Parts: sequence; structure tokens; C-alpha cells
Amino acid sequence: MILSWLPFYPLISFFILIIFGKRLSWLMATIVSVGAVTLSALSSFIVIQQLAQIDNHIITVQLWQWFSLGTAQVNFTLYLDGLSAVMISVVTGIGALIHLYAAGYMKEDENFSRFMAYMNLFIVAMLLLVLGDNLVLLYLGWEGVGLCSFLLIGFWYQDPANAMAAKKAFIVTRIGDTAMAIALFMLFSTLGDLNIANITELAQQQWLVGDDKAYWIALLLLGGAVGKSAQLPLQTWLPDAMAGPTPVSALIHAATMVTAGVYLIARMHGIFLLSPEVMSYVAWIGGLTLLLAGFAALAQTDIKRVLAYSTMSQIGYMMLALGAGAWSEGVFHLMTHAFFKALLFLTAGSIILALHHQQNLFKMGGLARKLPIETSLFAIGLIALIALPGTSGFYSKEAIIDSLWSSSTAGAALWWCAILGAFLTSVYSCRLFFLAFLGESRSEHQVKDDFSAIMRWPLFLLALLALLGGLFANMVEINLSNVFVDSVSSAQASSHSLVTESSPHWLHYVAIVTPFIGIVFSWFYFADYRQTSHSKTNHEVQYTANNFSDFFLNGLGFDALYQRLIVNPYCFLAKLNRRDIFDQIIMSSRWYVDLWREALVASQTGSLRWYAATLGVAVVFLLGVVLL
Amino acid sequence: MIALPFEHILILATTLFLIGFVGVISRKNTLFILMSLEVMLNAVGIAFIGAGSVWQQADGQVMFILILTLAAAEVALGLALLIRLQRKFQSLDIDILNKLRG
Amino acid sequence: MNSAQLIAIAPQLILSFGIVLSLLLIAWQRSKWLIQGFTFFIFVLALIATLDLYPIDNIQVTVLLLVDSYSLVALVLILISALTITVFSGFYLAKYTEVHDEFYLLLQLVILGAAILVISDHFASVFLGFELLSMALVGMVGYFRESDHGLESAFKYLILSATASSFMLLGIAFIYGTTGSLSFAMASNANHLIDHLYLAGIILFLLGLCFKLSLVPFHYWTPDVYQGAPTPVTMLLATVSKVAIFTVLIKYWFSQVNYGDESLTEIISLIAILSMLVGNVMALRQNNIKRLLGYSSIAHMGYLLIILLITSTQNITFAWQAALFYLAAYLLASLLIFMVLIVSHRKNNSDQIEIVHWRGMFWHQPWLAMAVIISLLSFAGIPLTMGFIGKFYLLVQATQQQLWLLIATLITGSGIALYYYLRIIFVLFAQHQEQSIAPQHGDIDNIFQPVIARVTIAIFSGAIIVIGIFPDVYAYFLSA
Amino acid sequence: MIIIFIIIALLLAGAIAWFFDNEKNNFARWFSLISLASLLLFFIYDTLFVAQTFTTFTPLVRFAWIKTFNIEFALALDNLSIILVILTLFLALICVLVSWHEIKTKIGFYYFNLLAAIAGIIGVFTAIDMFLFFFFWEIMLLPMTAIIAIWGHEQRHFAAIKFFIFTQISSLIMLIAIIAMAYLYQQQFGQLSFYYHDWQKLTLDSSMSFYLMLGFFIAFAVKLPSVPFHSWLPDAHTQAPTAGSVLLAGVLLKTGAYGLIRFVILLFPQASQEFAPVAITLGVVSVLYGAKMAFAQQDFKRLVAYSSISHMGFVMLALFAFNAVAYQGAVLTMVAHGLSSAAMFSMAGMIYSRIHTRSLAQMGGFWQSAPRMGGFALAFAAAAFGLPGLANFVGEFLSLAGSFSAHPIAVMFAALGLIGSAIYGMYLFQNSFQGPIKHTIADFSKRETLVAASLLFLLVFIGLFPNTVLQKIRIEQKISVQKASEQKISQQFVVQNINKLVMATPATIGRKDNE
Repeated sequence: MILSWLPFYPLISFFILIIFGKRLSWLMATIVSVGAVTLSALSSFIVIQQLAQIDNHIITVQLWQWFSLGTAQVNFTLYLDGLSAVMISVVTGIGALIHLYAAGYMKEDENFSRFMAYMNLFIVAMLLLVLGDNLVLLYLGWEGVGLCSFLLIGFWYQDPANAMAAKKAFIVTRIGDTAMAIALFMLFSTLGDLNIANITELAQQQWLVGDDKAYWIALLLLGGAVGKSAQLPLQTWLPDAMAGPTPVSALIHAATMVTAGVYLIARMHGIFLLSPEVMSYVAWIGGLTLLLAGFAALAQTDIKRVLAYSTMSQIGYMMLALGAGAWSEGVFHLMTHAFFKALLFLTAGSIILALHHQQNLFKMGGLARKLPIETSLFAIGLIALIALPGTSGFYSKEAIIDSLWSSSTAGAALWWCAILGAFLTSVYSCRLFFLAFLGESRSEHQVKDDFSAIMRWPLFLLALLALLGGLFANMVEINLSNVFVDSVSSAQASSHSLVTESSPHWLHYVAIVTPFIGIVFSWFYFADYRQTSHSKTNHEVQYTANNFSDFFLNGLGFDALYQRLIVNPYCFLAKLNRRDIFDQIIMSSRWYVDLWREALVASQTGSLRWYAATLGVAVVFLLGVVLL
Repeated sequence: MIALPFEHILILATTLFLIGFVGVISRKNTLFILMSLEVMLNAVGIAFIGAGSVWQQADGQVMFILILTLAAAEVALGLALLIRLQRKFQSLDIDILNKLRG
Repeated sequence: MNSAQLIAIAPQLILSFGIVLSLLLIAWQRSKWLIQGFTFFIFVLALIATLDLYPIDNIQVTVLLLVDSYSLVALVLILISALTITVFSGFYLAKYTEVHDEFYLLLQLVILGAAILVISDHFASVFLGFELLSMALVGMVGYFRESDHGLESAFKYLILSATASSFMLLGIAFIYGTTGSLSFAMASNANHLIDHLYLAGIILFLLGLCFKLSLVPFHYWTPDVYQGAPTPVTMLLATVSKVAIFTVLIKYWFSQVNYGDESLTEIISLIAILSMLVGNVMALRQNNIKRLLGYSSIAHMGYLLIILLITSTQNITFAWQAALFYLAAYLLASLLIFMVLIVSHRKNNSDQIEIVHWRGMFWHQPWLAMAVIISLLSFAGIPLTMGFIGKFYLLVQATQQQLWLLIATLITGSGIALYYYLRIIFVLFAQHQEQSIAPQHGDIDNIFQPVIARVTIAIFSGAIIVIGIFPDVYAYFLSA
Repeated sequence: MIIIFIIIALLLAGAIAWFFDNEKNNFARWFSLISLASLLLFFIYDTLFVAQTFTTFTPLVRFAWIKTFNIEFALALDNLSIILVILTLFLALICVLVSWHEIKTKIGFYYFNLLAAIAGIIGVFTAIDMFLFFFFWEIMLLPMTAIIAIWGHEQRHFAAIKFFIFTQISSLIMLIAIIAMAYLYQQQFGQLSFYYHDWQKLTLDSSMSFYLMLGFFIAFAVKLPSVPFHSWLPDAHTQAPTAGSVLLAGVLLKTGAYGLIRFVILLFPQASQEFAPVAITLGVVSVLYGAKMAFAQQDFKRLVAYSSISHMGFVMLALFAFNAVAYQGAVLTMVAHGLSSAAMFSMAGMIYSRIHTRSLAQMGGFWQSAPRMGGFALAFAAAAFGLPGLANFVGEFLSLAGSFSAHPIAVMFAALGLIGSAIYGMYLFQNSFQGPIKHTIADFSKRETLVAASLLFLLVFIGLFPNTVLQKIRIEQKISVQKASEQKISQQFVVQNINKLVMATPATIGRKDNE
């Protein structure tokens, strides 16, 4: 019962906000929207408690029958197991905190209630995504979060750039969605069902490891995941998506929606296990993305874009983990990442607000003195991101790195990738910190620091989670083991093990030390940024553009590449054929007929003798036809 | 009396007919056109009489008389129109009449 | 000649006596109403006689004439047009103070010629009817001295039709020369088909008929004469002359044993295809409505030629029905639109009505415009109208004979035709504010609509729709 | 009798609206509205709630009409027809509402045409004698053309003529096929017949049935419309008044799809099976080409028109996949597209009534001044690009999922249409409602809200509870399966229904080839 109501609190709130719109006062809107999400959060905690007491650790609630595909039923059924439990706790828990923060952040906006309505709708869609018991319902949530993401990125739609970013996010993810849709069709046509539990079961009964169909289905699902989670090659939308209000970036583009791809792969692990090749693609995509994003983060000037690339990179870790078969590690990282990345974004939001919507790092500096609380919160987020021992990030990331070397689908090369990534993470984190908080103040405006309580308290809670999130490790592990263990073991029993060799013992130490090396390296390399220099003028620290850093700044040129390879040709084709070639072909008959008409009219000269002559010619012609 | 072969009569009739037709096409003067029409009709008359004599029937001659009647009626109408042409345009050139076209 | 035979040609006799009596009447008293009334009376009598005769078994009246049910139906159609034309000639002539009794006399002559044509079974009677029809028509075309184009039209019609008749006569002479008979049935003999002279004769004879039916490539006179002739005469040309000549064509064709002959079939198909295409294409941008109707009649006659292309005697009955249905549909639609043309005079009394003059007619003369629309839709063969059923007949015939090429041409032709029919219809619907584009002489004003005109137009519109929805009303009449 | 009653009532209502309208009062509007609403309610009550099943396409009325050709006046109803008739009547209501203030001249005549068109369309959906079907098929064109030509936009005459000629030529081709079928019946059974169920008894040799099928197919493909016969549609949609576009997109296109189901596939199962590769290719090309062309348009209505082409491509694809699921998807897509395109065109009309242009370049930022309108526009755009939870998604999903097993490659290409639809959907929405504010417009009035809300309600309702519609289609499907299996084409249906699990894609294809 509690479960079935879970998505509907925010839905009701959405309707209230949309229908009453601007007639609601700020307070009313806040109470309704935040209250609804909090209600969801509370009920999800209760439900998770219940889950632990149930034997098979699965709760399903059928709401109604949606439609039937031949003999298979596609229902509005909510399905709660360990994995979705983790997800709903993140979605509703973090969601509630971010809602609260957003209420403060967006207080001045005239379309406040519309904003909160979208946020609520997003929570609904996200809950359906993680609770759907079949892939179609999952797809509904999947598209729903996409739409909300579109709406929220383009919330300030009057600026064409924002609208553009929203459109880009929607269309690029849509490419992935299409791949996923095809995967669904393929699953239906081969297995005849779209219920996730049934699929996993049927697939493992009918297919051997390495089956062609499993390969293609897994690959297409991966396509969907890659789109949503901003991984290579569909990663380009995420940095632009930062055009949205910062709470949106925190909720959608850091904590929840972008990790939907990770959730999808984890959810469909039964299929992926049947196709080790795709598993290693997952791993490689994760590895390459985390490096790419790390490098790109190094060159960014916009504080939110740094965080966006960092998100991409962290999701790369999750992918890497999934690819290596470290399911629960990946999901755990998803959770801890949600904590610290939400914290980072929200704190960044506060800073941006304090600087009158200034997001350029090179226009910040020296904030540590002016905003001590925000600085320390941000620092907490960063150390969790860097994964210094003891923080939540440490637990999850070390676990991932640990699992790589020995995995048959990942291996040593990817381990080194992960290590390099960890190094990059600490370097760009330090660069960010130095630029924003240390050094000389380069701000053009007065810094204002009159934050209301609702913009502070969520941050404290998140900071706590970011620091102590590691404590959840056991709980998550227990929850997830129910989901993964049995299927993994059965698949492994039927095929070769994913673990090939035991990893050497020095790996662990390298992994722990790497972040420190990064910090030390940055301390010296970015010395300029951190020093409160006496000799240099205020504006000495500037972004030095050269080809190389430009290349990184622009996300390694993917945007330009796609622009040239796909967007421009499509637009060109569209423009070229604006007048519709088929129409022109058909309408050319009009021209043809007219040509004949001209000729025939010309023959109608009006001269009697000419008419008589044609009579004679016609006679001769007809006689000729018949007689010859 | 030597019976003329039908072919000869036909050749004569057809030749006359063609002469008449060419006259209709090439003459500009309306009067001559009407005369050429007469030639054509009479050529047909010859053909009918010839054919009648081949089959030893009166039908051909009957037809000839009918044709004569037609020719008379035609000329009567033609001349009436010709007078109006003359009055309206002071000319008998048939090519004046080309206002209706296209 | 027994009494049955005399009765069988009663309509023709009535018409003939009517003409004589009309002459006497003119000698007695000249009055436009009297002569009009008398003409009308004669036609009504003839119509009653015809209907009374129907249905009839084939009756051979001398060697010249053959009365059968189909010719009677054709005669009914002709007389219906004759009646309408008589009535509307009255409206047309109303603007003249002068008494034009010759006009009605000529009209009676035309109808007599047509009446003879439809029952003729012999080249001599064909020739007589044919020339009676055309000579009287020439007189009518050039009837009004003062009209803009009357003289030109009359001259063109006279000389071209005389030339064509000469060709036809030559053809008849050839046929007679080879077969020794002037009767349709006797003159047909499969053995002669190898004879070039005979074939040439047939071609030349057909030429004469095709000329009158304005089929391509003998169509040149049509638009010019249609446009230049007084509207009632154009009406006559478009209806009576077409129906009579087409009837005689079918009669001749089906009495032959050679309708299946390949080279002749080819010629007919060729002429049909050319007519459908040329007629429709040339009508495309015409602005003068009479001229446009002239071109469209070319196409319609082209469609009708499909009837002739049958392969066995079993199809003759159906072909006759199809032809008479299509002819009736064509005739009713033509009469209807010409009636509207006659009542919608222009200020300067010219009968050269262009499409723009009908602009917005639907909004101030809705019933008149509805009549035009119904007539045009019937021409275009759109369901709800009789024209559609006519076209349906043709297509059934063509499909049964598997004339795919002709069907394709028919479809193409109909497509092209829709363009100009719809163009007129849209002009009728044009809104008033667009009127600034219209020429200064404005649209039709001074539409005088006597009750009779309105009633007649309504009856015809109704007939087209009713027969369009319940074709059995007429089809039963045909198959009785 | 109910159908005859409805058709006659519609014509009568139209005539009354025409004759008794005077320009001052709103008689014509209210009268058409009320009569349509009561007819809709009556029809729904009579077909859905009065105990009577419409599982087979059996005639409700049947009497001789034109005895010369043995033509009958026969009307029938089955669930497919019922769904489409309800859709038609519902959209007719929408049409009346959207033209409330748009049509300012000749109101009475306008409503006469509207109701006459509706009557014709209902006739098409219920005629069971093929001549009668053709009759209605043409009848519905006349008032439709009049609506475009009289109350349309600047190029209305051109568009109306183009629309009319396209459909007329294609339907003449169909008429030839109809006549040929009747003639074949005469050869086999001794007399002409145009009766649908008689034709199902015909035995046709394969090449003959192929050509006949093609004759029907062309007419329906033009109406659907499918590339390359689509080009009448953008012009007609663009130039028509709002209600005209709504009617065209919402219902008239469905007659094409209906014809494909009822006549092409069920009368010529074997031939359409042979033809399927071509039809499916056309469907896929339509999906992609429509989406691509939609993106290139500058004109709001033109864009929506091309999107219709794209959507109807899915229908074509699904129908020729010969699969029970795909079939359900096709019918649902028809309904969903009827609603969503009607909604989009209503939206276009409402925008046009405010800023008097259809050019996207001159739109922008409407959301600020008209948030309610923006919300609806977004929802309708979302329906167009197949957002799950709205009706279109279920239709397209079923279509593609069902077609996949037989035609995986085609479905993959068609799925690209999902991307294409997102692109033009976004382009449309952002250009009009987002971006810099170019116009300040009034938000929805109550009437407009009613129109949009009722359409959206149905879209969401069908999107979330598609079974209400799908159940109807399923019954229909059983019959068609039986019919088709008589013609021994559809082992595929049977195989799928009996044993889905063992069936794998290549195996099915192979099996089909062997047959």
C-alpha cells in the first residue's frame, strides 16, 4: 500500500502546482512540493524497512493493467527489490533535500511554482523508472525524466542558449533511448515478454553465454544507458545541460537521472552477464569516459561545467564497475556520488548566488574568507570526490578500483585508467578549490552571504552524508546481494568465472596514495591560483587560452565533430529538400501539361484554311495508318 | 458502248476531289473557296454515278441528285454569308476571319 | 409501307408537318410568342408520339429507316433538348423587338434532321439527315447579323462541315462502289475488309461523323463555333447534334461485322485517346465559358468512343445502354449549364460570358450557382450526379473489354479536367471582397429569371441528382 | 439502422444550420454543436451499452439500390468501425468548437459542409457494399474541398484543387479495381456483385489479385498518405481552416488506413503478403522522410502536416507486418494520431487567431504570456514525439514491437523516426513557446481550454488505459486471423499466438519462405 502511493504524492503535488500556478504563494508552493517529496522519502524508508522483513526481498504492487503484448502483460506494476530500494532512497532522500534547497534558491523567480512542479514531476518519473517491473514502464520513466530534464534545463527559456542546451540534451539522449527502444522490440520478439524478472529468467534459460541475441540486446541497452548517463559517445549534452538552475543540476544531472543508465545496466545484469563482450564494452566506455571527462574538467572555466565533467567521470567509474561485474560496488558508488555531488552542486549554487550569478572560476577567488561555511562544505564535497580515506567516496571508489584488475571483462589496463582518473580527479578538484576559494578575490560584485536556513540545512545534511556515507556500505551490500548474488552465481555456474586471476597486493596501496599524489602535484602546479600574491594585480590570474587547453575546454572536440558529421548534414539535407522533391516531381506534370497546352493552343490559329488543311492531313494520316 | 472501268472513274473522281480540296485550302477568296467546294461535291457525284453504273443500280444517280441539292443549298448559304462578309469588312479575304482562336 | 411502319415514324412525320404548318403560320401571323408556342407544341407532340412508341421491336421502314428502342431513347433525348432550347431561345430572343420566327423554323429543321439521323439505316438517309442538320445549323450559327463573331463562326462551320461532308460522301461512294449497297447492314461484309477501297471508304465516312462529333483531329472548328454562335445554338450544337450523330455512329458501327477489325479499332482508340487528352488539356486555361465547354465536349466525345470498342456481339446491348446513359448525362449537364449561361446576360447583351463574370455567384444567386455546380460535377463525373453513373458505365464497359490504355487515358483526362471544372466552381464561391480584381463591366447583372426558367433549371438540377443517386430510374427505361 | 439515422441526421442538421442561420445569432454553431454531441452520445450508448456485439462486419441494413449493377445499399458495423466512428464524431465536436470564432462568413454553409463531410466519412467507415463505399469515399471529398476552398488561407484554391485531383485520380484507379472485382465475380458466380462478403468468396489467381490489390492500395496510400503520394497533404493541411485541418488529419487520413485494413489486407491476404516488402519500405520511408521534412518547415501547420506523414508511416509498417500485436498498434496509432494531430492543428489555429501568421520565425516566447497554452502545446508535442503515458506511445510501441520479429531491419529504421520526431517536436515547441518573447498573446479562453483539455484527457486516458480501446481491437483481430488463415497466409499469426516463446526471428522468416 505504501509502495503504491510512493510516486503519487509528488504527482498530486505536480497537479496542484500546475493548476493553481502563480496563484499559490511561495510558502504554499513550498509546503506542497517539498512536503510531497518528503512524504515519498518517509514512505520509501518505511517500505525499505518492510522489505528487509520479507523472505524473497521483493515487493510488487500491481496498480492496473496497462496493455498486453500478445500473451504478455505489460502492467503498471511497482517492483521493489534491493536495487530499487537503494535507488528510491537516493531519489526521494536526496530529492527531498534538494527540493528544500531549491525552494530557497528559486524563491525570487516569478515562475517558482512551475519550477517546483517540474521538479515534482521529475521525482514521479524517476520513481517509475526505478520501480517499474517491466521495461516499458521503465521506459516511461526514462522518457519522463528526459522530458523533465528538458523542461528544467530550459527553465529560463527566453535565453536561446538555454533552450538550445535543453533541446540538445533531449535529442542526444533520445538517440540512446531509440537504441533502448529497439532493444525492447528485440527482447519482445525473441523472449515474448518485457517483464524484467521474466526476461532475466527466460534469457538465462534459453541463451548460452555469448549468444548473438544477448549480445545485440545488451549492446542496444548499453546505447540507452550511454545516452542517459552521458558516457562516450553521447556525452556531449551534459556540460551544456548546466544551463539549468543549479538545484536542477544537482538533482537531475548529478544525483539521479544521469545515473539511470547505471541503474538500467545493473537492472538488466542478467542479460549483460550473457554477453561478456558487451560487459567489456561497458567497462571500456566507462574507462575512456572517466579519462576524457577528467581531462576536460581540467580546462573548464565555469564552476558548474567542472562539476558536470566530474559527474561524467564518476559515472564512468560506475560503468567501469558494472563492466567489471562489480555490480554492487557500482551501485554503491552511485549512492555516495549522489551525496557528495549533490553537496558540491548545491554549494556551488550558493556561491553562484552569492556572486550574483557569476559562474566563471576566474572571476572568483578568495571566497574562503568571505564564505567560510560554504567553503568548508565545498571542501567536504571535494575530499569525498577525491576519495580521501574515510570519506564516503573512498569506500565506493576503492571498492571499484579493487575489483578491476582481476575481472576478466576489465583487466589491468582499465585499472590503470581508473588510477589515472583518480589522479585527474584530485588535480581538477584542487584547481577548482584554489581558483574559487583561495587566492585574490577577482569578483566584480559585492559578495552577499545572507543565506536562509533552508538553503543551509540541506547542505549540512548532505555534507554529513558525504563524509559518513561509507557507513551505509554494509546496508547497501546486504540489500544488493539479494539482487545480484543469485543470478550472478547461476550465470557464473553456467559459464566461465568473471574473476580470472587474483590481483597483486600492491594495487590497494597505489589506489589509496594516488589522490594524495594528485593533491601534492596540484599544490605546486597551481601555485599561482592559490597564492594571495602581493606582487600580482587582481586580474593577473586569467584563463590562458591555447589550442591545447581549448581542445580540453571544448570537451575534446566531440561537439564540433558531431556538428560536422551529423547535425550539419541533417540540417543541410532538410534545407536542401525543403520544397519536397516528390512534390516537385509530381507537380512537374503540371508544367508538362502546360507545355502541351501551349503547343496545342498555338495550333488553334483561328484561320479557316489552316483548319481545312489539318482536315486533309488527318485524312491522309488515318488512311495511311489503316491502309499501310 | 464501251463500259469505262470503275477504276478510271474513281481516279477521275478522286483527282477532281483533290483539286477541289486544294482549292479550298489554298484560295483566299471566299468565292473561290465556295467554287472549290462545288468541285469536290461534283467529284463525289461522278464517283456515285460510276459506282451506280457498275452495280447497274439507280441508287448512285439518286445520290447524285441529292448531292446536287446539297450543293445548291450550300452555295445559297455561302453566298448569303459572303455578302455579309463583304458588307462588314469590304473584302472577301477569308483570312480576315481569325478573331476566334486559342 | 403499312400502318405500323407509318406509326413508327410518327415523330418524324409530326416534325415534318410541323415545319410546313409553321411556314403557314408565319404567313398568317408573325408573333414571337405564337411561333415559339407552336414550335413547343410540335416538339411536345413528337415527344408524346415517341414515348408512346417506346418500347418497340425493330421496325424496318423502307430500306432507309430502322426504328428501334435505342433510337427512340435518343429521339427522346433530342426532343427534350429541343423543348428546352425552344423555351430558352425565347429568353435569349427577348431582347430583340424584331420577330425571329425563322429561328424557330431552323430549329425545327435541325430537330427533324436529327430525328431522321437517329432512325436511319441507310447511307442515303444518313446523308439527308446529316445535311438537313448541318445546313440548318449554319443558318442558326450565323443568324444574328450584329453579333461579334457570328459571321466568322458561320463561315467556319459552313466551309469545314461542307468539306467534311464531301469527304464523307466520297467515303460513301467508295463503300457503295465496293459493296453495291447503301444500306448499313448490306454494305458490311467481312470479305471486303481486305479491299483497300472499302476500308478507305469506312475511314472517310467515319471522318464525316467524327467531324461533327468534334473528335481530334477534326476538332478545330469546335471551340470557335461554340464561342461565336448564339448561346441557344451552341446549346443545340452541344446536345442535339452530338446525340444524333453519335447514335448513328453506334448504329452503323454495331451493324457492321467488322467492329472487331484491328486496324479500325486502333484508329478508334487513337482518336479516343487524342480527344480525351487534347480536349482536356486545351480547356485548361480557357476563360470564355462557351469555349471551355467546347473543348470539354471534345474530351467527352473521346470518352464515349470507348463504347465502340467491343469484341463480341454479346456486349452490344450493354454498350448501347452505356452510350445512351452517358449521352443523357452529358446532355442534361450541358443543357443545364447553357440554360444558366442564357439567363445570365451581361449588361451589353453580349453572350460572351467569361468565368470572372460568375464571380461570387453562389452568394447572391445560390440556386443558379448550384445548378452550375451540379452540371460541372456531373461533367467531371463526381458521385451524386448522373455524370458519375455515366462514367461508371463507361468504366464497366472498358474494364470488361480490358482496355487498360484507354482507362489510363480516361483517368488522366479526368484528372486534368477536374482542374478547370473546379476552377469555375471556386470562382462561384469567391468572396465579395475580392471583387476589386474583377473587370469593370462587373459580374452578371440584370439576371432575369422568369418562373419558367427557374423551374426548368431546378428540374434539370434535380434530375441530374436524382438519376445520379437512383440511376435505375433511367437505366430501367433503357433496358426495358 | 443507427448508421443511416446518424448519416441522415447529420445531413439534416447541416441543412437546418444552413437555412436557419442568420449572421447575428449563433444558431448554426450551437445547433451543430448540440446535434453532434447528442449523436455522439447516442452512438456511444447504442453501440457500447446496449447489449449487442459487433464482432463481425455483418450488415445492419441491406437493400437493393441500383439493380442494374446489382448494387446494394448495405451498411455494417464492427468494432473497428465503431472506434473510428466515435473518433470521427468526437473530432467533429472539436471542429465545431475550434471554428467557433474563426469562421466569420457564411457560417451556416460552413457547418453544412462540415456535417456533410462527417456524414460521408461515417459512411466510408460503415459501407459494406463496395460501390457504396466508393460513393461515400467521393462524397466526403466534396464538402472537404469546399471547406478548404472557401474558408482556407491565402493559397486555398491551389491546395483544394491539388487535394481533389490527387484523391480523385487515385480513387478512379480504385474504382477500376472495384469494377474488375465485380466483373470477376460475375464470371465466377454469374452476376455482378459489389458486396464485400461476396468478394471474399472469390478465388483469384495470384497475378490478377496482385494488380487488383495494387489498385486499392494506391488509393489508400494516397489518402494515408504515404511517400511518394503525400504531397497533397502539406498544402491541403496548411491552407485549410483549422477545422479543415483537424478533420483532414484526424479522420480523413484514417480512411486510408481503414481501407488498407478492410480491403487491401483482408480481401487480398496473399497478394498483400507478397506486396508487404514494398509497403513496409514505403512505410519506413514515410516515417523518416516525414520526420525529416517536418524539421525543415517554417510553417507551423506544414510541419504538423509532415509529422502526420511520419506517423502514418508507422501505421503502414504495422499493417503490413501481419502480426496481431502490430495490428493492434496500428489501430491504436490511428486513434492516437487522430487525437494528437487534431490537437496540434487546433493549437495552430489558436495561435493563428492571435498573431495571424503561421510562420515559426515570427513566433517565440508565448509561454510567458500564455502559460496554459504553453503547457498544452508541450503535452501535444510530447504526444507527437511519442512520450510514454500518452496514447501515441502505446500505438507506436505496439506497432514496432509487433513488426520487429518479421521485419527487424525495417523496424530499426522506423525507430530512427523516434529521434526525428523528437527533433521536429522540439523545434516546433521551442520556436513557438520558448526563446525570446516576440508576441504577447492572450491565454486560452474557456472554449479553447475545453478543446485542449478534452483532447489531452483522451490522449492521457488512452495512454494509461489503452486496454479500453485495445480490447475492441483484439476481438476484431480474431476474426481477421480466421479469415486470413482460410487463405493460409497467416500461420505466422497462429504461431505467434500459440507459442511465442519458442519462436525466434530467423526461424520465423525461414518458415515463411518455405510456405
